[in-house]
Amino acid sequence: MIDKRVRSLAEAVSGVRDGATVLCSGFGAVGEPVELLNALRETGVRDLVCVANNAGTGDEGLAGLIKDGRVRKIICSFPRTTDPHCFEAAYKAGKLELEIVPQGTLSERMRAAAAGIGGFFVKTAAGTQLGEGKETREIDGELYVLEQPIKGDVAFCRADRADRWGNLIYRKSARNFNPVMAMAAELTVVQVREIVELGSLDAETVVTPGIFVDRLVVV
Amino acid sequence: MIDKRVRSLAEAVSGVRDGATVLCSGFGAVGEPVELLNALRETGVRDLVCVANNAGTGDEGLAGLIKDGRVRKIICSFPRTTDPHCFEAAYKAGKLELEIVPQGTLSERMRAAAAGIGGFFVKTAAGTQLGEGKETREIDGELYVLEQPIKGDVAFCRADRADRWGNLIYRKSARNFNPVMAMAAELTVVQVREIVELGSLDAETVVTPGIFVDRLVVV
Amino acid sequence: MKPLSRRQMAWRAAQDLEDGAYVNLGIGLPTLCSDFIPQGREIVFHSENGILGMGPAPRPGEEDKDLINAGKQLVTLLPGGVFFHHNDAFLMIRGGHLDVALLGAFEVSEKGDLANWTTEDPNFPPGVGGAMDLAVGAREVRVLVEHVTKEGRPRIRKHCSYPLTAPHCVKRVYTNLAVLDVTREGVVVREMVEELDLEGLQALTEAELRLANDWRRLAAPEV
Amino acid sequence: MKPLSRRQMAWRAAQDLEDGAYVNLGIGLPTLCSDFIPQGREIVFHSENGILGMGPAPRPGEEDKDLINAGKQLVTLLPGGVFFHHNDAFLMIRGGHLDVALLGAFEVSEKGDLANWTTEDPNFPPGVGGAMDLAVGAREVRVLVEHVTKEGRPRIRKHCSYPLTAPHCVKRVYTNLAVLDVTREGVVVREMVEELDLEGLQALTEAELRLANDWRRLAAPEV
Repeated sequence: MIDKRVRSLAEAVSGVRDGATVLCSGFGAVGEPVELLNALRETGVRDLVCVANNAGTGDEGLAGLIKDGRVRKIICSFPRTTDPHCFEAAYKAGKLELEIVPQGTLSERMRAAAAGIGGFFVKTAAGTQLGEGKETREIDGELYVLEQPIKGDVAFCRADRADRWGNLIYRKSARNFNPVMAMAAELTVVQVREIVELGSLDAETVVTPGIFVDRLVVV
Repeated sequence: MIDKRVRSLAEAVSGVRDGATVLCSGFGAVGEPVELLNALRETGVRDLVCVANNAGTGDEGLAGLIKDGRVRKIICSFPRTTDPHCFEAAYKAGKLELEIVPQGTLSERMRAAAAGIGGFFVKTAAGTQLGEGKETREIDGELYVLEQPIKGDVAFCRADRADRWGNLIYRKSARNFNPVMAMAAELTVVQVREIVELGSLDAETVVTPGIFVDRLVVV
Repeated sequence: MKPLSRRQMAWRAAQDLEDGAYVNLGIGLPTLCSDFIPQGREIVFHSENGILGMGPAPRPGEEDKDLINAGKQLVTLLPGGVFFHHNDAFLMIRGGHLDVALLGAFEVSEKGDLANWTTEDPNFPPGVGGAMDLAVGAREVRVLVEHVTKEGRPRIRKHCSYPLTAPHCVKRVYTNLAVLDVTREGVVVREMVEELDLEGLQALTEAELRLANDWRRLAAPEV
Repeated sequence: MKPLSRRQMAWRAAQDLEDGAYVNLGIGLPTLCSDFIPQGREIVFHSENGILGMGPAPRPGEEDKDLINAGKQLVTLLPGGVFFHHNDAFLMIRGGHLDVALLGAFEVSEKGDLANWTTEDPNFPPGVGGAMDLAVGAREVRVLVEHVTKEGRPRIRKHCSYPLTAPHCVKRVYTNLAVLDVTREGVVVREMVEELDLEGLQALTEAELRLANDWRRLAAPEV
């Protein structure tokens, strides 16, 4: 029987190694798996490379990991979201490496990892500082840069409802990076508001099919 | 006011030029916009390059276009589906050029066009006859081929329900190529079973947002 | 000479959004435009975080913390609006599906280069968000910005001095003094506020300006 | 010697599908496997046309023409099953999300090369479908095929004579005579039917065979 439910947050975040690449979903605080990231912090894991849109808000979740010095590097499109003081302190102290990636490229690079794509050409960042050092190519008279996939060792996501197979449904703009991150990691861990009976989610409206999900925990 | 409804099949298919690249959705007959393709046949348009998974079934839809000699070339993954006699006759008579593309590559090439991707590397077809002549690259010890986007001048699609903004919902496995083809053409024309009041489709469950749709016709 | 207020600038830019257009409004000043859509026009606003058909801020008591825009402000959804994931949101942007991206800027060059993501201030960590994607992906990129900085430095320049967001992307610039088009023949003044002449505007602009034959006065109602 | 029937071959392959596995069954013989999943195991069947959790053929009166598998046969959906579009279906395949693809074949080479898409018969137009995607994308590719052709020609060869679907992809082959693993050291016989010895099997196989130390008899119930 397929049952992806685990009993605790501690079990949900177990097995993440030091130095792991961690996909942290959310757009600011919306859709962020705060409780999972808080639980990850308690494991003592360190030297993490976190991939996220922002670099944490307030003192919890990703911000908490940064505050405790668990994050070696953050790959994001826009570090400063609402109340970014943990990020700012770590960055100014030179304790956090920052890699800025355009938001669409960030998302597409994770999708590439999810889809077995070894690299792809896009116009975004061509002819700019963020495109420097990347292979370029002129296609139909326009300049493109070659972008590489980003694969996570683990993805932490948040959904509204799930079933024991791991099928997920989100809520409004809290969907954001969750579906693409859920696809793009070796291990995908999801916190959900509610787990419903198998067969009670509408087959037409599931956004993330369970094939992408490894662990579910109700928060 | 945004209103993508047109009054007739003839209006829906108007403006397709000779030689156009036409994305024809469906997997066999399921999800095929048969009535739109029948109406296209009546316009007398010719020299079409059709992109589809199969090369038509029976005597209607894509098969009918082939039967009438309107299709110069077909780009597909598997030409012979149920009752492929129109394709077989045209192919054997040397009247139809055939390009075989792996099904996932076919889909991904259209998505690339939809997503502003100028090319992408995949393992599929590397080291095979279908990969010959394509640029190759070794990535992490594995051979990849570079694939190009396929953009349609027009896409013909089929959905179950729509609203006047062009938001679409499909039915079961009739979804298949419809969402990707709807995104990948200059002009997207969709036949639907029913058009409902704006706001009555659930915002969480629309599969194809109206931004990709230009014309709707009820069949 | 009376420069437009920020709300008047937003009003002016909003007048050019056509019925049925799919539009992304950049964070800050451009976001204000949604308040000034002429009656009878349906504009579908896109947000990078997965919304089409975004509506205005919620009324008190109707806020939903899961419904925010790219600037992380609470918003609403119009009838016909839909949600999707980030990857589809950027497919729309990068694949040329948006009619207009209306963005803020630090600088715009006479070739339409846009600089709006970093001033390279070492005390201010950089962040690009979706700016580069919007600049290369939207069918038409327009900029809404004050004509000069607080220090009086022209924003419309021969060359951008800040790092580029994208080269050759801006088609039109709305400022508090003028409406300008970036053309192959250089920057063309379409509209100027009352009591301003080309010489006066040129003095506040680094790029060389040409006056359109059919130029008009830039005026906006009190909004 | 008693070769397995086609249904027995499918039964044998089905025994190796583990509880919880995500599996794509190729058109034809592999499709039969879904009838023989051992009790108590939940296997999630994937179909290229956008289904996970595909169930058996519908009972009479319950057919839905919009619910077909990749072979275009009518099927059903199990509780927990979901629909998605073609692009996501192939993202799952190509991105390494499927545990097993169980495919038919014309030929398999001793290096695990697979040929299953064209015989280059000029009277028979080619078609590849999703075969190449499955061959490169699934975590494990297994083949289910009769040991020799109707004409008695071995299908397990030193080199494939037909155009490849993908090089170096097949891990295990189930035939009507044997279960074989493709390893770095060549093709290893894991199971053979009663009254067949390595010599007898080698005579029907072009690739050089080695017998596993722990080889067993291949047997299947009457199914």
